[in-house]
Amino acid sequence: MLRFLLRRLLVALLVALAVSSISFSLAYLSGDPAIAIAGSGGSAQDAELVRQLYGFDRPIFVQYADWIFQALQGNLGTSYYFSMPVSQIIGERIPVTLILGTASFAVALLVALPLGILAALKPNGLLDRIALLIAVSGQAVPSFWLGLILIVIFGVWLNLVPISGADSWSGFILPVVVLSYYALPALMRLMRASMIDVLQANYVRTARSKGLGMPTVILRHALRNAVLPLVSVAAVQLGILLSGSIVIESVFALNGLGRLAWESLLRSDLAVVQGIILILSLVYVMLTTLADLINAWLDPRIREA
Amino acid sequence: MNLAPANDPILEIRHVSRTYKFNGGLMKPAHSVKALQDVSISIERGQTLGLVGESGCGKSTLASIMLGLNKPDSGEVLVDGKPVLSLGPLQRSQLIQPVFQDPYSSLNPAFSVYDTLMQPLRIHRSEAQDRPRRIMDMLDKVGFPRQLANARPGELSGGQCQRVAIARALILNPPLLICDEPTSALDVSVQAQVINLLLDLKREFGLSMVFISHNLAVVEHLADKVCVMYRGQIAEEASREALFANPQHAYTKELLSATLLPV
Amino acid sequence: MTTLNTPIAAITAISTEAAPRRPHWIKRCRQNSILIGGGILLLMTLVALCAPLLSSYDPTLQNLDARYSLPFWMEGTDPAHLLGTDHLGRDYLSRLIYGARISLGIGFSVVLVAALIGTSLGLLAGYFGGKVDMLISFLITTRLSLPIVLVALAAVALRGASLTTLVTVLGLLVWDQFAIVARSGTLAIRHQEYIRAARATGASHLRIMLREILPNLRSTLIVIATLEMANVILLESALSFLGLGVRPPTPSWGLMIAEGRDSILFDAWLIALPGGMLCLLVLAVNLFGDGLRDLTGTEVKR
Amino acid sequence: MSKVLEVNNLRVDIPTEQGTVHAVKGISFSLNQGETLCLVGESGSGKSMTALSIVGLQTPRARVTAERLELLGKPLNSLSQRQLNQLRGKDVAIIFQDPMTALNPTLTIERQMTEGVMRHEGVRRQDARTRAIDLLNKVGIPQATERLYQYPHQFSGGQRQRIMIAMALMGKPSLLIADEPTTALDVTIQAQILDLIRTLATELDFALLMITHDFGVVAAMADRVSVMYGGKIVESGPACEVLKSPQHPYTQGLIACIPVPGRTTPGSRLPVIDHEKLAVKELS
Repeated sequence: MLRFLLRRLLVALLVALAVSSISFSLAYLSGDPAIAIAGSGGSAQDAELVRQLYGFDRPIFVQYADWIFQALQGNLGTSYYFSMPVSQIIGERIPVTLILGTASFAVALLVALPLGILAALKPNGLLDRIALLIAVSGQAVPSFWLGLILIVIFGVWLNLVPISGADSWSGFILPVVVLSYYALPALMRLMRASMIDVLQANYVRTARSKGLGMPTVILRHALRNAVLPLVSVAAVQLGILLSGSIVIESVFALNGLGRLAWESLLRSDLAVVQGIILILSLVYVMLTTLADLINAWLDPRIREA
Repeated sequence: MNLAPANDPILEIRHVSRTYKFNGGLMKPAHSVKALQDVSISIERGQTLGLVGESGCGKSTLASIMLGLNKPDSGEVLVDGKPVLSLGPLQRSQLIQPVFQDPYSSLNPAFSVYDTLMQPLRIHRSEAQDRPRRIMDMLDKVGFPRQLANARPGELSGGQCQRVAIARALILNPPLLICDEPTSALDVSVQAQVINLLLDLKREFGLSMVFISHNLAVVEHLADKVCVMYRGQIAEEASREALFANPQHAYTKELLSATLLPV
Repeated sequence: MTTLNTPIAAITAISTEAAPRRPHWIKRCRQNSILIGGGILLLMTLVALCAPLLSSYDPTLQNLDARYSLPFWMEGTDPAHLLGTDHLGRDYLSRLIYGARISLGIGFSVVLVAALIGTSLGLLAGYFGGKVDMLISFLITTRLSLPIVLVALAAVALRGASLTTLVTVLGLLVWDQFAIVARSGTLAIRHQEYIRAARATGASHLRIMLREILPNLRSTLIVIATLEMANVILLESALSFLGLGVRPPTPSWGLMIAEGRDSILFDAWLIALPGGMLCLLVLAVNLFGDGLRDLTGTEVKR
Repeated sequence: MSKVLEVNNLRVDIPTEQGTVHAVKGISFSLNQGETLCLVGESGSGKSMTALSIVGLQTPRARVTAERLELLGKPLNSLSQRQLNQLRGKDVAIIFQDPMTALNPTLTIERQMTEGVMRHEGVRRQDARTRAIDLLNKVGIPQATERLYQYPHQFSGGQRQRIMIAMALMGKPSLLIADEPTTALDVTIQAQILDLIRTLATELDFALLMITHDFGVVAAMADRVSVMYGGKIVESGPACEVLKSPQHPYTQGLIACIPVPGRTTPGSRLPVIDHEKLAVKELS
């Protein structure tokens, strides 16, 4: 188990390193980050000034090493727009994204798991059909558009919830509904498919041959095995919810990380964008690592792999 | 039974050893498994060698090495007097061909029977006009109905699949066939048909054969010479009569006594 | 033993492990989902291809005198503009028709790029295993760790928005599913006996990957392609909605929703129409893919 | 000797899209205490379907009908699911072909062995454990006390089949059904496992219904044998008699086509069953 843990952490570290280099090199996509920051209206002197101020004149590896070294100490550079440390700005915005992402994830899981299991127990039954309908429509509707439509219906016409901002908890209702509806189909379909697979497994037949009742067979023998493939997908989904809320945050005018990233991009505030991408990627890496650990806990075969 | 001159080996395995090393990637302790230890066998032209052993005894590794698909750590394999590793894949495949155990997984489900037999001819750039005739002739020889030539493996029975697999192996006219448990996955009534087919083909083409099996009774029926493998080594090598009449090695005796017969 | 077909099965007519239960209407449903999905998809493709013939207006032509003309089902409409005009007086029907071009065009080309990258990587990883697999799996993990919307946004913003940039960036970001599926499919096939038999007949590695393995992955990859296409269409619309995808005045449905957003309180139809088209297209692609998956019995878990 | 199992005119029909498959076409047999009956046949003969339908584990869509299907005098086909569950794992137990997949990979052996009796007999966990350790010792798993808490993947294939046997015997069943229990195993392991089952059957005096395709297994295990072909029993009788002088042409063909050292001449063609001729005979 310890060896598994160490190996998994080493991989996570390598991925984190790769991800950080990608987010760092994003700044060079435009060719010269200095010109990007100085803006298209800026003169050559402006660009030169920016170059010196931000150290863009140093060799790229030195810049990267410096950036990583600083990042390890919690310093992600300075936003040129806010003239504040990036980490501080991100710190202020993180709670909204975190609440939104985790709440949507929880709602999605709470609906998807029972629905997927019940649908699997009677494939092609009525419940399965309903579940499929929910899944198919959830995959087709663009979440930003659904957000706007819900704002019109519940915020404007019915006037039930605030249409923007997160001043109170009720401001989170619509965004959470939209985001969880977005995450629901993948989780539910996987739960269903996996459960159907497991119910056909030989060991489920063995369990039934022992005279156990169906609830015991499903809860003790089937569920644990059926959840295995779901764990890693759920981790990826949570990651998507945390980073994908960028569209939803802008629709509902929530001051989260996604909206900050978007605005910073429009302002060419590169340090902030790099910082956010790095943070979100690291969260991703952490989540997938966590998923592997949960799987190892659930499945003894993985522990010794 | 055959007219080929004696003592002219078609296949010689000389002191072959193979160890699998698992360095297991990051942070996993390396360990190794000795799959084969100093194995030497020779097969005369026209002879059938029975290779007997249980799962994990190294017989499949040996089959791969004979086919040149796996390299031994030491020792060498000579086919028709030439080291198998010195031959190019095309030359090698004209000398030695395999027939595998699982009739379904040994045929590509994406190909029809006809296409399956076409692949070796394409790879070997045989005369294009001759190909359809060669394929149909071969189907006749293995007793596969021509009208099913366009069927896919999923539509065939296990016995039919195994006939196609044998046809594919023989279409390049190799003198040597490696049969890796070709009847183990079949029903006994189908097993009898495949055994009969192999016997017929052996006579007709003067084939030499390595017949790998865990079933001693089948080996007794087909083989001229038998090697019993145990934990990567040759436990006993003897003519068929000698082995069944007077087994020497303890493992051979155990295997013989464990074999269940319908009497 | 039990899975083999023997002469006895011929007597029993059908083996005991015959096809799973599917009531008749379910089967019809599946065929229907392919027909409906494929039908809508075909129709939209035709509309997109024949856009100049179908619309009487240039979708980017502004007419500030004819702003916010209402669609036909409302009162006080302009018969010249069946679906009304937007805030710049551009004909909405024409914009919707040309928008189909953008969605389908980007969806198709991105999936093509992604399928090429992902399938090649997956085949290599699955076939050679070992160090190659470790490296490619690492690439896949890294790609999965990147927040895709954000990276796409940043890349498009910094490279400057153009259709080529958009297709390249998205293609480089969504190959992961192809790679994962091709890799696991190849892994499952690699040790099949027919691969060893092909090696024994002298086939090269490249030939085995392309001729022996790829045909067996085909139906799975096609299903993935449809599902990914739906994904990409949604992604493009989201990027355009945020103003960092397709550049105005090019008509993209996502962009049209963004532009209609300012008048959301009064003219909700301005966002309802392009959104509805998006839903319809994505639904059609998904239905088509789902039907295909059920029909070919492909296992794709998502 | 008391009658353990009585099967009369058992039919299994499976509706499919192409019409109904008659997997088992009205077969009858009975089994006494301490007796071993082998159902032998090739794939598709309906032998496994017979075994599964006795304990109600057939595929959900299959329809099972029988004039009589009685275990210890209790009619199995008219019991509620709840009543059937009380019989399964207690009066009747079953072991399957593939020991690698028949055990739940995520639960310990202890958990899987004890859950049945704890439910059926309300035994305390501690007592169930003692019984499990006893049985593991009996089936030849060394260091049973420690190994009880291991997971299936930590055992070899032969050991897993031994565990399956021990698990089946936890409820002291009157009938043990073994569905090709040694087909997936090596020859020497097969001999050991068959030996074990035979010893246990004598010691614990349960009736054994053995499903197999292998006449070698029949010769080693059976008191009586029933040969199945195309969903019917074509021949029944004491094992030694059927093996020595089979009456039905199918049985004759099936026994003759097996190479046997000393009986068949090496290198000679083996007699082959003419399925078409038989099929005509069977269908008419």
